[in-house]
Amino acid sequence: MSRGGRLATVLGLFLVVVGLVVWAVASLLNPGVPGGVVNFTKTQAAGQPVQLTVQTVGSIGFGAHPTWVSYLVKDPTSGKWIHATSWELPAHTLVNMTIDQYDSGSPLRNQEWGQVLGTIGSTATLNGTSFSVYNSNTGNGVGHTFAIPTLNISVPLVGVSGNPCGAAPCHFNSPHNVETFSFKTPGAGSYNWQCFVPCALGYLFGNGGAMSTQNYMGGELEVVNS
Amino acid sequence: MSPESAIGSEENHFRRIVIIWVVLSVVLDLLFWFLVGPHVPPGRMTSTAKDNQFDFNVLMVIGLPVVIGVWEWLGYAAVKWNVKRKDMPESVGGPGAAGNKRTEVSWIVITTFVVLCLAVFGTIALYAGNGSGSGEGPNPILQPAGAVKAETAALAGTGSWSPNSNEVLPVQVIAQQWKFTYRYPTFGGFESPDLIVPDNTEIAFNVTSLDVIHSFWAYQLEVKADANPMQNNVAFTKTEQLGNFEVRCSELCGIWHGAMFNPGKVVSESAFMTWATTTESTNATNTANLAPFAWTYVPDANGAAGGYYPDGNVTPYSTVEIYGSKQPS
Amino acid sequence: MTDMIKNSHGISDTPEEREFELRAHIGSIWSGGRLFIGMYTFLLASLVFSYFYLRSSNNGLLWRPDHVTAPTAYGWAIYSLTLLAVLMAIFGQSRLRKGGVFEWQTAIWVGVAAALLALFLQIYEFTAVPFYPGSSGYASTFIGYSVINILTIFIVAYWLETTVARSLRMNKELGGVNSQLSMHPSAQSFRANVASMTYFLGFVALASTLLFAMFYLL
Amino acid sequence: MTTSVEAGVEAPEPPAFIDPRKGAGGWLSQHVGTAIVCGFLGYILGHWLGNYIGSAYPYIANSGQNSLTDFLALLFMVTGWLLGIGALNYPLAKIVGREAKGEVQYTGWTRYFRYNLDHKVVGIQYVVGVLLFFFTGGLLAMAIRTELLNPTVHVFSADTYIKIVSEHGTIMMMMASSVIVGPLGNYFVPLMIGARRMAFPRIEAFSLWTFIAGYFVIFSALAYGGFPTGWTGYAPLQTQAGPGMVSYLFGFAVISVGMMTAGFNLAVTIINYRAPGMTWSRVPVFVWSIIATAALLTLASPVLTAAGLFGLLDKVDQTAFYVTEHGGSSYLWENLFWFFGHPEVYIMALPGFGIVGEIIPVFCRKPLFAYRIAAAGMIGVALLSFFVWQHHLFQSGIDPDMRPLFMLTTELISIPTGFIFLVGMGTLYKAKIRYEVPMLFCMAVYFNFLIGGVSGVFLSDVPVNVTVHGGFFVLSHFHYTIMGGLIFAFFAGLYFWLPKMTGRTMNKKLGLWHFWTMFVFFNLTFFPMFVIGMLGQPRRVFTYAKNLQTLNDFSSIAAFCLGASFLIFVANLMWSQFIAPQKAPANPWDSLGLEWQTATPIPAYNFERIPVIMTDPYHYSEEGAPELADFGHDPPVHASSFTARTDPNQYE
Repeated sequence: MSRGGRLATVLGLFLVVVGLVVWAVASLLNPGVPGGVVNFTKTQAAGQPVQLTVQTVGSIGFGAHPTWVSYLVKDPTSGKWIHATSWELPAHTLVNMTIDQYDSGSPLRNQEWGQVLGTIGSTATLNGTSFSVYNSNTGNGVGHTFAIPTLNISVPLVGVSGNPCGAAPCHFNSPHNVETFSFKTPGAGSYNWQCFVPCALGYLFGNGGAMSTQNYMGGELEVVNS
Repeated sequence: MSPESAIGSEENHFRRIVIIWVVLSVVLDLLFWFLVGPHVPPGRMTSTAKDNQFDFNVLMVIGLPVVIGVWEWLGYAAVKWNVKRKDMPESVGGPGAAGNKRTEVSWIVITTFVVLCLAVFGTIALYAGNGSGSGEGPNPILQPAGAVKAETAALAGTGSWSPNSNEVLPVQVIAQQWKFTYRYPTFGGFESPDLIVPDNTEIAFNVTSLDVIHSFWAYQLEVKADANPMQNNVAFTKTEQLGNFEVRCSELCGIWHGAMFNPGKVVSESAFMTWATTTESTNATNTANLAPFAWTYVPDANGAAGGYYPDGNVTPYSTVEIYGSKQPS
Repeated sequence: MTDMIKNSHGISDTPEEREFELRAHIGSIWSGGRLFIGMYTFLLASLVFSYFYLRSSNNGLLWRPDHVTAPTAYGWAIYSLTLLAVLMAIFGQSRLRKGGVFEWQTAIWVGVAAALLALFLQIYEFTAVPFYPGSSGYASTFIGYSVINILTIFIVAYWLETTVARSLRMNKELGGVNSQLSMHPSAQSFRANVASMTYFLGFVALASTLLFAMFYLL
Repeated sequence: MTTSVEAGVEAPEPPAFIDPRKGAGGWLSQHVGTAIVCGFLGYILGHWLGNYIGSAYPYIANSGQNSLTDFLALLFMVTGWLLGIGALNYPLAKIVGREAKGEVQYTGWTRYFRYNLDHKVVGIQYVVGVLLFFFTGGLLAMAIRTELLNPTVHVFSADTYIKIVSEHGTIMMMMASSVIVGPLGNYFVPLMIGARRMAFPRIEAFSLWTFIAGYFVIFSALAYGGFPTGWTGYAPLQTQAGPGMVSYLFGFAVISVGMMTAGFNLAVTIINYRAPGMTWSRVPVFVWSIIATAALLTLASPVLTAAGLFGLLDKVDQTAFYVTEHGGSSYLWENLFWFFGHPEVYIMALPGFGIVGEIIPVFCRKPLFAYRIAAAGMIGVALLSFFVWQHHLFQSGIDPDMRPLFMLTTELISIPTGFIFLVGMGTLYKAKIRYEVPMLFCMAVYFNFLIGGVSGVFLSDVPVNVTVHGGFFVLSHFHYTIMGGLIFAFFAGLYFWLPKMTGRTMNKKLGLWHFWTMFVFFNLTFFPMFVIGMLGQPRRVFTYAKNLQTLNDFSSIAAFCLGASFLIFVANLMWSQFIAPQKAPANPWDSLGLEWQTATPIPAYNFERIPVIMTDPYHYSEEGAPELADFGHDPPVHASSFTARTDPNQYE
C-alpha cells in the first residue's frame, strides 16, 4: 500500500473508532437538563408575580419509569400538565405557587420538614386554611415537601388518604390537597429544588430512584434577569 | 578544555549543590513562614483552624527544602551533566557509580529520622488539639474538659449553656440527602436549618446521618467529620473569632452533593443566647413533633417510603437505648 | 508439559534446555499452587473479617436475632462431604506415591462424587435459607459464605475431576500400564499437579472447618 | 518418586512453547467477532433469566428496577464473551482429560484479534486495551472540566455530572491498575529474565480478555443510567443507587479477576522461569517492580472481589452487608474497599518506579545507583501498603486510637519511596544525559511524583488532613502520583520499547512536542487544584464558590490543552508506526538490557537458546565490564550452567 493509502486507511479507521466512542459517550451523557426547561419568563409581564402550578402523583404511569413518583408542572402557555421539573423564572420576582398533592403521606423521618420555612410570612395554605407547622404524626401524614435547600425554603405537602390516582396527570376529581404559598426569587443563578421525604418506593429507605433522578422528585430553578 | 575540568571535581559539584540548596531553602522557608503562613486557609477562626494552620506551615517548612533539593538536583543534572545529541557519550562509570554505602546509609538514616519526627509531631498536634477538629467517632478519646459532662447532660435532656460559663456547647448535625439540619439539645432540642454558634466557646459537633454517608465540613471552623447512618461522630473546636463561615458536604452523597452547603455564623455569646432562646420558643410547636433527642435516628422502613426490605421479616429496630450506651463516658 | 511445540524453526532444544524448561514448569505448578492458596486466603479473610466486624459492631442489635438459625443439618452434610473429598485426595496421594494408581483413581472418583453432592446441597441450601437475607448481619454474611462456598466446592470438584480424567487419558496417550508413574514429562507434570492439588485441598479442609464452626456452631 | 531425574531427559517430547502454526478456520474460528456475538447472546439469555426469576418480588415491581436481571445479563455476557474468544476451550477440554489441544495459535495480523498465548501478542493487545480505557476516561475528564468552567451555568445536569465523574474515576482506576503491568510487564518480563515463555500463557491471555470484558461492563453503566458514587462506591449510597451500580460492582469484580490472574502468572513466571544465572541480585529493577506489583495484585484483588460480591448480594439478593440499620455496616465497605484500595495505589506506582529505574541508566550511561536499595524499596512499599488503609478514614469516625498508628505507617511508607529518589538522583550524579524522549518522561516522573509524594505527607498528618481530606487537594495529590508518575512512566516505556515491540521508531520531533505539551499542561492543570482544595472546594461537585472561578477556568483550559497533547501522541503513533514507518535499529538506545539482545522481530520463542546470565544489565561505561549473558553457540558452551536449580521430585 502506498503512504497515501495507509494514511487514508489509518485516518479512516481512527475516525470510525473515535466517532463511535464519542457518539456513545455523548448520547449516553446528554448535556442539558433532563426533561427540558419550562419558561415562565416569556409569558410574564415585568414585575408581575409568576403563577406556578404543579402537582405530585404517586406513580407517573408513563415514560421510562412508570411506577415512579413524580412532580408535574402546568405549562404557562398551553395550560397542559407536562413532565418537566426545571423552570426558568425571573429574578427578584414574587412566585405564587399552587401545588395539587395527589399522593398519600406518612410520618416524616425528620419532622423539621413539617414546618413551613422561607415562604412569604412563613406560612402556606392547605385547602384554603393557613398553617405554618404540620404534625405529620397525625392524620394522613406528609407525602412530599417542596424545598429549595440553598434558599432555606421548605413546604410540607400533606398526604391524601389512600392512593386513588395511579397515573399522571391526575384528574381534579381524584382526592387531593391544594396548597398555596409564595416566595421571592433571588438573583440570577441556578438553584436546585427537591423533595425531602424519602418517597422512592422499592429503594433502600425510600432514597434513590425517583429521589435521585432529576425530572422526578427534584429539578432546577433557572433564575434569570428579565 | 578537557572533560575533567568541564565537569569539575566531585567535591565541587556536591558543595555547589548543597550551598545553593541551603540558601534557597532558608530564603523560601522564611518567605513562606512570614509572608504566606499566616494567611494559609482556612484562616484562624477557631482553635483547630489556628493549630492546623500551624501544622500545615510546619510541614510546608519541612517539605519545601525536600522539593527544592530534588528539583535543584534534577535541574543541575539536566544543565550540567548532559551531552550533545547524537554524540555517543564516553565512559563515566568507575568506583562508586553503582552504589556508595555511606550515601545510602545516610539517606536512610536522614529520611527515617525526618519521618519519625513528622509522625511524633502529628501525634502531639492531634492530642494537643483535642482531635484537631476531626471526627472521632462515638467514643472520642481526645476532648476538652467538660465535654463528657455536657454530652451526658445533653442526652439526658438536662443540659444547659449560658454565656461566659465556659461550658461546652453540644450541637447535633443531622445530614440527609441533601441538606444539613442542626439540633441544639441544650435549648429544648429544637431543630433548625441554620448553624449559629457562640464565640469563645468549645463546641462539640455530634454528626450523624439519616441515609447515606455525608461529611460535615465547616470550612472556616476547621471541622470535618463524616456523617454515618446510625453513628454519632463527634468533633470538637473552640471558636475564637466572630464571622461567617461556610458548611459543605465533602463526601459524595448523590446527585445534589454539590449543592449541599449552607452558611453559618459565629456570633457573640449573648447574641447566640438571644437567638437560641427565641428560636426555642418560636419553634416550640414543631419541636414537640420531633423525635426525642438522641445521638442517632433510625429510619422507619415501614412508612410510605422504602419497601426495599420486605416488612414483617425484620425485627423492629431498637433505637435510643443502644446508642445512649455508646456515648462518651 | 502443557503445550507442545510443532514447527518451531530455529529453536535450540538441547537436553539441558529441555530439562530446564521441565523444572521451571514443575516449579510453576508448585509455586502457582501456593500462590493460589495465598490468593484464596485473602478472599476468605474478607469474609471472616466481615463476619467478625459485623458481629462486634452488632448494629441495631441486629447481628443475630434469636429466630435466625442456621440450617445445621445441611451444614453438617456439606461440611462432611467436603472433608470426605479432601481426605480421599490425601489418602489417594499416599497410595499414588506407593504406586497405587488405581487406588488413587478410585479415591479421587469418590472425592469427585462427594464434592458434587456437596455442591448440589450447598446450592440447594442457598436457595432455601430459613431466614431473610437482609434480616441481620449474620444472615447477610451467611449468604456471602454460601456463595463463596459454592465457588470453593466447585474448584475442589473441578480440580479433582480434571486430574483423574487426565490420568485416565494419559494411559491411552503414553501407552503401557501406570504410565502416570513414569519419568515422561507429562507424567512428572501430572504428579506435580496432584501434589499441588492435594496441598490446596488440605487448605480447603482447614478453611472449611473454620468457616463451618463460625457459621454453624458459634 | 525414587527414579532419577536424568531419565526424564530422554523424553520424546520437546519443550513447551507457543506453537506458531498458521491457523486454518478463518472467519468461522474463534476471534473477537465470535466473542462479541456470544457475549450479546449471553446478555439476552441472562436478561431473560433475570426477568423470569425476579418477576415474583414486590420490591422489584415497586421500584421498576430488577438488579438480578442486570447482574445476570452482565454475568452471562462476560461468560459468553470468554466462551466466544476461546478462553474456556482449555478448561472445558480438561474435563475430559485433554491437555493443550484447546487452541490453535495463529500468525499474521489476525492473531491480534484472537485468544493468543504469545506474551508478545498479549502485550500488544494490552496496549490497545489500555489506550481504549485511557481515552474514554480522558474524554470524560474533558466533560468534567467543561462543567467546572462556570460555578452556576451548567452544561450538564447534576445527575449527569455525577455519572461522568464516577465513570471517569472508575475507568481510569481500572486502566491504571493494568497500564504498565499489562502491556509492558507481559511483553518484557520474559525477555528480561531470559525466559522463552510464560509460566501460564492461558491464564495470561485470560487476564487480558477479562480486562477487555471489564471495559464493556463498566461502559454499560452509562447505558444503565450511570452510578452516583464515584470510583470509591461508598455504601449505602451504593445500595440505594440504580442499575448502573451493578455494572460498577460487577465491573470491578471482573477487573479484579483480571488483575489477580495477570499478577499470578507474572509472579510465578519470575520465580520459576529466570534463565540460568539470573539470580535475584541480577534481576532487572523493572522485574523487581513487577514482582512486587504482582504480589499486591494477587493478594489485594481478592478483597475487592469479595467486597464487590457482597455489594452485588446487597443489590441482587437483598442481604444487608453494608446497610447499618439491618445489622450490616457502612464501614464494612470502607474497610474492605480501602484494604484493597491502598495496595491498589501502589499497584499503580511501583511499575512506574521500575520503568524509571530501567530507563535512566541507559540515558545516563551509568550503572543504576544502589540497585539493592531500589529492590528493597519496592518490596518495602509493597509490604507496608497493606498496613495503611485506614488513613482514608481519618474523618470517618473510626476508632480514634487507631489514627496515630495509621499516621505512622503512612509516613513510614515514604522511606522506601524515598529510596527510589535516592536511586534516581544517584544515577543522575555526574551522568552523561542524552535527552531522548523516554529520558525526558522519566525526569518528569521524578518532578511530578515528588509533588505527589510530599503532598501525601500533608494528607497523612491527621490535623492537616482535616483541611485537605475530601477536597481538591487530595484530588490533585493522586493525579500527581498516578498521572504524573504512572502515566508519564507508561509513555516513557512506550517510547523506549516500541522500537523493540514493533520494529519501528517513534518520531522524535513529535515525541518532544508530546512530552513538553503534556508536561507543561499537566502541571498547569493540577497544580492550581492544590490551591482550589485549600480554598475549600470539595471533590465531585457540579457547583462551587464564585471566587474560585478564575482558578477553575485556568485549570480547565490547561486540561483541554493537556487533552490535546494526547492527540499529538496518537498522531505520532499512527504516523510512525503505520503510515510512514521508520525501521528501528536493533538497539536504538544502546541499552545493555537482555530484552534488546534478541533479534527484531522477536521470534515466537524469544531466544534461540536459553541464555546464561553472567551479570546484571547496568554495567554502562565500565571498563572491562563482564559480558551480559552467554547466548549459546554451537556446540553449547553452557551446559554446566543448567545444573539443577530445583529438583522436580521435591514437589511431588
